[in-house]
Amino acid sequence: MTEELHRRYIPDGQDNLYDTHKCRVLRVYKQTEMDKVFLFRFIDQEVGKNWKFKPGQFVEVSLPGIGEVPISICSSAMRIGFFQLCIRKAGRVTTKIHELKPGDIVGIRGPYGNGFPMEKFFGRNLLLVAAGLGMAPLRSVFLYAIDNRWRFGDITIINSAKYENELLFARELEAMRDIAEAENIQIIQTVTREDSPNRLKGRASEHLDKVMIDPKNSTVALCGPPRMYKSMFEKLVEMNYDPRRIFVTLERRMKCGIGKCGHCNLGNSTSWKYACIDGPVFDYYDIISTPGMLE
Amino acid sequence: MTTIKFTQPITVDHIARIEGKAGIEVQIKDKKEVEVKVNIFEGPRLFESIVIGKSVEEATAVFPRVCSFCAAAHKITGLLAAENAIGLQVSEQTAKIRELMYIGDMIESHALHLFLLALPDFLGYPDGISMGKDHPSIIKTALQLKDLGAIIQTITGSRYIHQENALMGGFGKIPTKTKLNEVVNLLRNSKDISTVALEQFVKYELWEEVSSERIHLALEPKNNIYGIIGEKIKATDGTSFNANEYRENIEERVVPHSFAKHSSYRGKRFTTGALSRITLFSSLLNDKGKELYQNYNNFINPNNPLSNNIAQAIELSYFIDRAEEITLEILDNYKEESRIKPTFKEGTGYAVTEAPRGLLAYMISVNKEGKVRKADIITPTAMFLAQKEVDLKIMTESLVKKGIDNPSEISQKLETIVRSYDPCVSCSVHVTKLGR
Amino acid sequence: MTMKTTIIPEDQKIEIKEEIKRKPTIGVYALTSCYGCQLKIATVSKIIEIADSVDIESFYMLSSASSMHKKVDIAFVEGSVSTKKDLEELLEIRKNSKTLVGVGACALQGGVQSWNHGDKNYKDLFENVYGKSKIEISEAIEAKPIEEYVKVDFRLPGCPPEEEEIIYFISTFLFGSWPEEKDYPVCQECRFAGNICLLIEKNEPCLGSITTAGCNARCISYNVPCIGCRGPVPNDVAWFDSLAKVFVEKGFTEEYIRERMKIFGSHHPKLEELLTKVFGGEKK
Amino acid sequence: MRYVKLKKEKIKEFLLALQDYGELYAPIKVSEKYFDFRKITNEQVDEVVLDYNRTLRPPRRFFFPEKEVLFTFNSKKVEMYENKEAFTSEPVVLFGVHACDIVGLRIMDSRFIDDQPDPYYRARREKGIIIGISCLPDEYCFCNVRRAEFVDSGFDLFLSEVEDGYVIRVGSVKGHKIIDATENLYVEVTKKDSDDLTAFDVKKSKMFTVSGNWDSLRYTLELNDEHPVIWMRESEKCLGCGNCTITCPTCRCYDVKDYPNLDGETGVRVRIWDSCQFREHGLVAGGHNFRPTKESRFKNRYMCKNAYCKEVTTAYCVGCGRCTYFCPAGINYKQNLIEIRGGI
Ligand SMILES: Cc1cc2nc3c(=O)[nH]c(=O)nc-3n(C[C@H](O)[C@H](O)[C@H](O)COP(=O)(O)OP(=O)(O)OC[C@H]3O[C@@H](n4cnc5c(N)ncnc54)[C@H](O)[C@@H]3O)c2cc1C
Ligand code: SF4
Ligand code: SF4
Ligand code: SF4
Repeated sequence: MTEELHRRYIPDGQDNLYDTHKCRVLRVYKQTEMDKVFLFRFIDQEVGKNWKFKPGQFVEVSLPGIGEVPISICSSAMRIGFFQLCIRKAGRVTTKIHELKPGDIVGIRGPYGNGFPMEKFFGRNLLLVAAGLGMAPLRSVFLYAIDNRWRFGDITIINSAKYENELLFARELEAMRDIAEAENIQIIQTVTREDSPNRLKGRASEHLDKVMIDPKNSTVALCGPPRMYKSMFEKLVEMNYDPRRIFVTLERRMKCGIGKCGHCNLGNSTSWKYACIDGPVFDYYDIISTPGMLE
Repeated sequence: MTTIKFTQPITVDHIARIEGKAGIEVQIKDKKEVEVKVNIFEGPRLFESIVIGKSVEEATAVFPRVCSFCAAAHKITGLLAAENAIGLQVSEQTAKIRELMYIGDMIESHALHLFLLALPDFLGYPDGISMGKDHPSIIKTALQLKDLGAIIQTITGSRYIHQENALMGGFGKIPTKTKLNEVVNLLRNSKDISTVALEQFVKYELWEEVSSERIHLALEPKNNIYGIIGEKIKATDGTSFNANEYRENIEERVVPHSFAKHSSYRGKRFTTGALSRITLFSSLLNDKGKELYQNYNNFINPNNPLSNNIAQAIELSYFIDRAEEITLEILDNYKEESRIKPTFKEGTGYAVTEAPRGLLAYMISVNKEGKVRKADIITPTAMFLAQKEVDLKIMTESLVKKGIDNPSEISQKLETIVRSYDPCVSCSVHVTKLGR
Repeated sequence: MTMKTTIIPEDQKIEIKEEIKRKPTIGVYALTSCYGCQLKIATVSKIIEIADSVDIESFYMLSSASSMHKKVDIAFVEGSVSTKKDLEELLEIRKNSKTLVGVGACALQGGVQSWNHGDKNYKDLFENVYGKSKIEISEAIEAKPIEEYVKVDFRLPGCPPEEEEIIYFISTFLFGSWPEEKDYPVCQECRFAGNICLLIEKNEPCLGSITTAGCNARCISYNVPCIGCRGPVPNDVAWFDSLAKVFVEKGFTEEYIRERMKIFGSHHPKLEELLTKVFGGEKK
Repeated sequence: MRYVKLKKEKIKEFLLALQDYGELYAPIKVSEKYFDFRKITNEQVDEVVLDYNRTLRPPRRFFFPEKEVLFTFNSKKVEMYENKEAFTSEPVVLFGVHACDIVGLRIMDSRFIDDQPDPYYRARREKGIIIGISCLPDEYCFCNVRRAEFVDSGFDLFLSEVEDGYVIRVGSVKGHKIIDATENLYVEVTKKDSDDLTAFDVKKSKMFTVSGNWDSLRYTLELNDEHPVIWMRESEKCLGCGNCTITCPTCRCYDVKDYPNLDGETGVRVRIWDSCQFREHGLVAGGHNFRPTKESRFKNRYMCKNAYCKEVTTAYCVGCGRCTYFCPAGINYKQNLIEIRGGI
């Protein structure tokens, strides 16, 4: 994972930056009623071998005739040639993606975006807070941390959703519980809108006091709907987390993913950012200089 | 009164392949007394009422929406009436371009009606598309002729349905010379297919059972050239009247089974349309038109509504020639003109033209700010509706007499007759104020 | 000390069922209208291709094999509800269709027949034309957009709609997807076309800025100011108020502005509210 | 730099000669108030206007067309085929581009070429020929405060008006080649011409209604992000019609749409200019809109246009005045900026 990845938009062997690589769906897993996880492999093995990404980056998934959508990669960055996407059925393109079956082909370009600066996280505790679909990019971070366990301190992940059956990767996290304990990894899963015997109740921010890692020397990554960020941020700072070590990922409308189409712009005239190339991961300094980011 | 229905009343809920929504209802009493109703349940759109108080320029933009098949007819007739009301005289070139646009409508409407709506009856198909599967060359011709009409209307009127480019006083933008030349070429290339429809229809006999005496009304074309625009209406009974007297001569009444009114000419039912035009004015056709008229004279029986298909087919060929003539005239005297912006004053204007389906009459009265005070429209379908019902009755009676009692056979025949009129049901339900 | 990733229980794997592909069935129906939308659909240059790629179950203008009672995947409905019979038919069409597309100004905005909506009493209008005579065939009711009675899945605007869009709609359905709605105004296409702005330069009452794009600014290309036939821009971005202010500055009267905007916008829920913002309470 | 002089009477010949280098586009008068770059055929060279105020459509459209097919595709094979048109089309020779518009094109370059080139834009732009021309400002212009009233790169040739003709500055190898091939059209530049140029500049600078530079404007704007009056008052007038962004020489937003064919298999992927003044610009799945109100969309343009464009000038706005000139609602962008700044 080097910085060099960040600016390389055109994957090898491709001269039109809007062109895609064919990827085959290998498996489809149903996560919840609205979400499915897709496992992809590049059809061109050469491309697949050289294709690397950072946690927090996204790809553009293209279905010719329907459209193209940005989707975060949710699998481990350590597996070469394969990647997973967790996709919520939200509209025209995602509905069609949900109809895909193993063996079907899609077009993929990317990876795009800055991704999380994982090397800056090394040697520190890690707190991951996901709400709803936010779990998708954070899963990638989480898996990365597990794969490189020795590079991190204590790890806590908070996964939240409205309802129990909307919790993403809940079973997977559940299945890891034993190993996690042995590895000093804390898993908190909470639902906000219903009482569930297996889960905690309430928003992620309400369970921050249960987090066992020491705020000092910790890095935090947040991903969820924009409206959760502000209160979360304030609460974390209150709890002595270093604001400069809090990262958020943002969602905006995107058409190109590479800073051309202009839709994902945010901020105001002194801090004019494109979520696709300057983000989607933003840090403290971006947040304080770019109004509207936490809204 | 006992009604003996000989299996059930024959009803066609919704006659397909016509413009608008209508049905036929036939009651047969005592195996001979026949009552036929053409039920028009196309909802009323009240054009004459809704434009009251509105700016007349906007009203003329709305009038084509009476009917898509003859949108250009409504547009131009409305414009003429509105201009007459304020005494606005358009340039000769404007009048010519309008006539061209109108003829485009005529070509398109006739082509659609003949090939896609009427012909499937004769060839035994439910629709033009399935007919086209077996007769690809016919459908190709149909589309080519329809396109021809559509293109003429598009270059003159901006599109072939609801031509916004035609305005009071002229056009927003007149067609360029290049466009007009293209049209001339298209017209020339269409000549060899202009009689395909005619050749198809003359393969079939007219059903004599449906013949009966009738009065035809048609507009005497200006300059003695068979056409669309004129001032005087002639009838086959030898009478005639001026366009601005149409309200005294054509009367409308409401009937309970129809949102379209029934009209009469001086108390008598009458008909109008291509057959009427050709009956009254065949001598004003061009040479080729006259020749076709002579050659197929056997098929033109003024008293048989099915002849209307033949008359339309001859007209289709004629109007292609006529369109070329007019386009060349426009090109010869081509002037870059912009429209005359209307200045408003109080007045009432009349206009009657020959729409594809027959006489179309407009009266518009405006106040000094150019707001509509009163409007009145009589459409061809409303004019011939009463006659059509009679034809259907006669047909049914003679079929019954022959012992034919299969409802689907009867209704199939009746529908064919209805279609031969090329009725425009949407048009017909916008009708006039009562002669109160 | 690494761990293997991607732990996903097998039971979450999805079963795959092969779908049988068939052509979508479509129906084209009309309520009360000028039949222009149907005519437009019937005369698009690719009608033969369309007829090959879908099964046309009903198309009243074209086929005598049409019926309201057949089940279809996609129903295209033009026309406003103007009689009780229209309403019955509409409900029947809705019942028998999986997807219902409202087509044209009549179906979507009530059409020009709604010009007086909210101003004049329908009964008076009706009697003005038909007198007190009774028409038994069906009861006439004030023209309304179909959306007042049934759910409309997609809107194909225009008076009549544009060929390009008809093909786009059908093609997206053939791809198993659905069409995107345009919610930007005619002005966009007007600039694309390189037209001059009639509103700015000629002070013409152009409604382009509040009218749904899709016609490539057809009228303005002919120097004719837009009358708004594609209906107000959806999703509450038709700014009647801002445009009315511009018109007032150009010297148009309140009455004229309101009436022009109402030709195709009389049923717009925000029209009166926004105009009231400009002209104040009582409408003249 | 190399300088030659073109006498007024040779302009026509010069324009005719330019036709050898590609499709010639130049400003012509399209209505009482408007000019537009239109294709110039041999018969139309007389219609070319040399002293126009601003064109209706910005020059970027020749390199980044309003609507452009990016790919044709086959959905069954999931394959996309690059549209070759941009690579094979005739070069565009754009005559009569004002300095501000040349800066505008360079701003476009900074996003479409400098950082990961857009192949379509680059192909058109690299073969295109830009011929600039000097101009005098009207009350809508404020290119001076945007540092865009003068350019010394980004053109192949630049015509600066002198008393009896134009002094042509050569700005590229392509420019040299054009001059070499048409050598007989030119005369030597004299001292008088040089003096004329200075006089022209002096005259021009006096005609501007604003002065200094507005480099600090973006800070002022940021400080007035919550301005109590101006955003609401001005956005209330806005029609949301997008004229300001479409006519802008530096707007780059585009939407991508797939248009399938009736065969259920093939189709085209098209990009179309978008505008942040349209509702959908900030809309994401699930219905959340990051710019939900007209006010927020209105403000977005001011912020975007005044953001720092470090690669080229100091802001994305070049002060051409189009967004005011072509706003049907009569919203005065320049005046509003002055109001926010609290002074010129
Ligand atoms: C950086 C990033 C990462 C994302 N990661 C994921 C993920 O891991 N899983 C997931 O399910 N979703 C993710 N999304 C959201 C996903 O892109 C949208 O749900 C998707 O674009 C909706 O497209 P649609 O055609 O199905 O919906 P429609 O509502 O039909 O969308 C219409 C059009 O709007 C555009 N659009 C709509 N919403 C968005 C959006 N949020 N962002 C960009 N374009 C949009 C699309 O391009 C589409 O063509 C991510 C978005 C971003 C920006
Ligand atoms: S002419 Fe009409 S559609 Fe065109 S920009 Fe002006 S207001 Fe908009
Ligand atoms: S041109 Fe004017 S009215 Fe239109 S969007 Fe821009 S600021 Fe608003
Ligand atoms: S965000 Fe708006 S102002 Fe900026 S480039 Fe895009 S359309 Fe233009």
